Amino acid sequence: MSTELLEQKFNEKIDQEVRIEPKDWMPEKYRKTLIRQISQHAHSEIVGMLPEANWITRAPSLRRKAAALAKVQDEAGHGLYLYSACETLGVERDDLLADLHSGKAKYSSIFNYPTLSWADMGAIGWLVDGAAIMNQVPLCRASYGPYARAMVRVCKEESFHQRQGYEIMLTLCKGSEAQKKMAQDALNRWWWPSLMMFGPTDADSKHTEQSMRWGIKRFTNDELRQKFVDVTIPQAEILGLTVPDKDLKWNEERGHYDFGEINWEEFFNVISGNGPCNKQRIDARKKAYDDGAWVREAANAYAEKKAKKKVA
Amino acid sequence: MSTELLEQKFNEKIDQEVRIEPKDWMPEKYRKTLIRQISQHAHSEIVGMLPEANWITRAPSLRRKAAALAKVQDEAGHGLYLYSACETLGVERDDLLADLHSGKAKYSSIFNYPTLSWADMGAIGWLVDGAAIMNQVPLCRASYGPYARAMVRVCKEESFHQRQGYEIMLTLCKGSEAQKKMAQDALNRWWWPSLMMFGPTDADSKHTEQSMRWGIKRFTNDELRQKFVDVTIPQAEILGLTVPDKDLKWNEERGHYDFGEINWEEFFNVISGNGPCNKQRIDARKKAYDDGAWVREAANAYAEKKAKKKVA
Amino acid sequence: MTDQNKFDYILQQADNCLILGQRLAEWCGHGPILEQDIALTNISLDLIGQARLFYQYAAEIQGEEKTEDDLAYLRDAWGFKNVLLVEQPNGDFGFTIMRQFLYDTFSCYFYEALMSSSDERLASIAAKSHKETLYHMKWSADWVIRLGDGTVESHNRVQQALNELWSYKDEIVIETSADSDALAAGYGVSLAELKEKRDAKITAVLEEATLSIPEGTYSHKGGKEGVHSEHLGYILADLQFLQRAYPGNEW
Amino acid sequence: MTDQNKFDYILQQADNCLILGQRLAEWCGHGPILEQDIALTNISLDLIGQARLFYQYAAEIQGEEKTEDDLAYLRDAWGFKNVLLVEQPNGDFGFTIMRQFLYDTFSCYFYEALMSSSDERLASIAAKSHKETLYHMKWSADWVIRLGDGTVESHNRVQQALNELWSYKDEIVIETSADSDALAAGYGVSLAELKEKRDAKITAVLEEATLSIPEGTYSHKGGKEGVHSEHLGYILADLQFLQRAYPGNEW
Repeated sequence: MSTELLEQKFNEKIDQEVRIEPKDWMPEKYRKTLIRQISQHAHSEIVGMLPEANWITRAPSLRRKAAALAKVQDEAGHGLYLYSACETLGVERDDLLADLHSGKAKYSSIFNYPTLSWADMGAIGWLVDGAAIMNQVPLCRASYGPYARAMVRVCKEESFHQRQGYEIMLTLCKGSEAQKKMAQDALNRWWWPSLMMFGPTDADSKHTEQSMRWGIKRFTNDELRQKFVDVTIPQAEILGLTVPDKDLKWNEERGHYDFGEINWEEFFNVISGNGPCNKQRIDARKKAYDDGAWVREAANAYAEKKAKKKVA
Repeated sequence: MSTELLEQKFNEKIDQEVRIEPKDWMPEKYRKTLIRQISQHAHSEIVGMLPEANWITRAPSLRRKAAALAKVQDEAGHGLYLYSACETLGVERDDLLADLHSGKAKYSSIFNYPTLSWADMGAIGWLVDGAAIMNQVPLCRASYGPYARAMVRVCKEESFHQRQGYEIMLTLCKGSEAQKKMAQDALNRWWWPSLMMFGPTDADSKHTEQSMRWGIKRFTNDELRQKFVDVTIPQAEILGLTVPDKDLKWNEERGHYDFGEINWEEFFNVISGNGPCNKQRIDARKKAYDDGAWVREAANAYAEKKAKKKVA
Repeated sequence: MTDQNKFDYILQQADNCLILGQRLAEWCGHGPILEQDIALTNISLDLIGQARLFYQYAAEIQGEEKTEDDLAYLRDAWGFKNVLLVEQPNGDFGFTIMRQFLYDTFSCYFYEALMSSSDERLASIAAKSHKETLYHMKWSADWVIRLGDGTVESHNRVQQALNELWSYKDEIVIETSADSDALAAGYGVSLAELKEKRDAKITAVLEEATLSIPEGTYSHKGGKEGVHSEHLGYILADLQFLQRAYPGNEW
Repeated sequence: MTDQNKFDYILQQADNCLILGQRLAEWCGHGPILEQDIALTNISLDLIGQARLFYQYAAEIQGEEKTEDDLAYLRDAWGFKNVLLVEQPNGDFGFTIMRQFLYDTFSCYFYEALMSSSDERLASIAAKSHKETLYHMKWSADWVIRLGDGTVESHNRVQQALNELWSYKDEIVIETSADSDALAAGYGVSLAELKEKRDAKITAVLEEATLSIPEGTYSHKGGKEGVHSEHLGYILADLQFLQRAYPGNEW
């Protein structure tokens, strides 16, 4: 079949919402875009382990410690599914990691912010996982099969994390003055970075149109961001916390909350490497990888020895 | 002059309590014994920094933190004087350190015990420095000049440390129940190791006789140990603490305290490397030395460059 | 307190679980392979879970209306009864594996025996924990073998870890008075019997791993009596900080 | 509180001194050369001393019968106003030296200017501290030069440290409202003037050290407003542990 015919059949499948599977023909740009998007998501999961892992040893109760361990373990699991989904597109995990370590591949900028108090464990679950779910739920219907199936599992666990995070916030907000202050401080620091998680405004978003055409993006950045704000503000009210945005107010006419201008300078600064923790995060990942080289070599060497013995 | 004549003159000086100085003739065994004794003492000072440095970052008040820093700094200073005294006998500091790191040279076994609470900072000052002073004051009259002079400075500072340690204990013992418990726990752990600091019983002490003859030891181990017990028991009584020795009692007849049998098995175990922290201490010293290699090389390289420029 | 000895006996194992779980949690996000990062976190999670069951029971025995968290977060270092083995720093992956193996070969047989405890609550905690520990021991033993019989570097590293940890392996099977009283009272485990099984397992695995068994017989001890290494204070400074800084709060 | 702004202004510098002093104290017993171990401890001691003078004065201004220790030991991380520079981990000796140099070149000119403060107490603390800081700056500058112009390895290490720390050097000279109010009120220091002198000194020393001046102009900030790095929490967990665990005791 000619490339044009293949492309036509591919587009028909997309239009009919038939899943593309690994062995199906796909345009090179589709494949590359998927690799970029899925690997970026996978990297976000494993880099995202770090800010939360930072509070496991200091979790304030055994129940919370166990929940935090389970949560970070889930994130590692998500990383695994997503790297596997990526591998179905013909790349190796090690190559993807190399791109992460070199800075060629991105991960969600939110994880370049530090976790400074226990309340950040609540705020991350509530806001960051909340925003992630907004982004990810539509991807359960993504056109690429392995990606969509991975996202179904991811989303199920993420919404559990989100509820858990909100419950941490609720406990703090019902607690002592210091705990309330901790919760408010966390909201102050995580609110704007969470809004930034939806990416640049639609006007500045370079991949949106093509990705929507291909069914690997279902809503625009601004649509999702608005939805997140609309869902989250009432939750903040229940907590009795103040969202750090003086322009925030309900717009009766639009049926949505209006909110203030995002500091895009900060956004692009963090993306370009100047976030509070960019270097720390990548250094931690690189160190884990480099320090683990001898372990991976040993595992391979042992597996080879075993295989040889079986043959002999 | 024949060796016999030199030796005779040397012995006369010793008998007349005339100081031996670096350029004077001395018997090779005297020199070796001094190097062993002084370097062991120097090593004890720098290894002895570690258990106390362990509580500086956790000192419970700024005043105590400053005092702890000053104290450990003094110990480093003592190390310096003593290494310098040793160098007058024709050895290099680096060679002495190599012997420490290889395990060939010893240091005071007391520093192989861990510091487990803030009260240990008190107990070490009170008991360990107290015992050290008993050992060291007579050495201010040691026959070898540089050693005797170093010991004068050391002893002056050590008695300040001893008072400071006792004052920490006093504060704890006047404090809360938890503080008193901390103090008693520290005394329980440090009492017997402090008695061991005077070395084996006279019957088992192999170097005593010759060293006393040479004026580099002035009292026997058992004499010093008895003196330490006699001085320390009334101090423990003032603190209201119980010395962990059921056989301890005043002997009217002897005019001394009787005390229980030392656990010599533990003593020899710790000396032979099985103390709780032997490996940790030597590893810390080796790591500091190895990690510092590039710094020492850089300092030398820079000094050479500078010297060359001056010549040119 | 209805039974001081049982309380002490339970704390020994509870503290082992908590402190080792805490140490393993330090690996979270820093493992050498993503799958092994998950395994380390999983074992940590199991250990914290075991600790909770023991602390809950201990708190009931104590009868002062205290909780699992009071026992974990508000005791001083000298009140902790864990063995020195579990508070040793993680070191490299090989060191962590060897420490884990030397612990798992205890805990697995310990729970196996404790399942026959005359105390039903202990027997039931043991039954649940034993299943978990079987998996832990399989994992750590497999890795000891893989690293020991892997490359020259991995062999040397894990041999070095074994040499360093050898003098920490026996404290856990040396009887304290809590241990002997528990055995006599019927709710405890015979450490002598346990040690035999354990030693056989250790020897078998080390041999398969082509590792040399160190000759030393000296054993560090003190942890079970509350005399720890300098590491424990730092572990507790992090572990307990929030509870200490904001006492009496719900989290 | 008689003067909230002065209180905040003083805490900024007090916290710088405390946290850097604490970091340097971690070196104690682990320095690369015995003489430099002593120097690091000595600077730490000076910094703790400076922190105490500032905290004592701040506590008086606060007027709540609190002590220097209340301010150091009982504030939460978000109440600390030190710059991010001083809470960075020690790294190797070269990293510690470079961090120290970038701090000393601030503090030396800061105290020099603060000696003319309209507040006599601040002027007198500054006079005492300035003498100490002159020595610190000489020491750290000498070492920057020695390492920069030493061996290839030392040059690379200290260049690397410079690159990493470059974006942390300016927060300390960026005005907060406490800084500008203090300047306007006459007891503070002009950071703009200070920056000029400081930059000239930094440039001169780096040149002599044969180091390349990084090009980046981005500056991390947040510390002066209480938004810190993840390091501060761990620093405080150790620093404050005893006071938190046993509140209200004398030590």
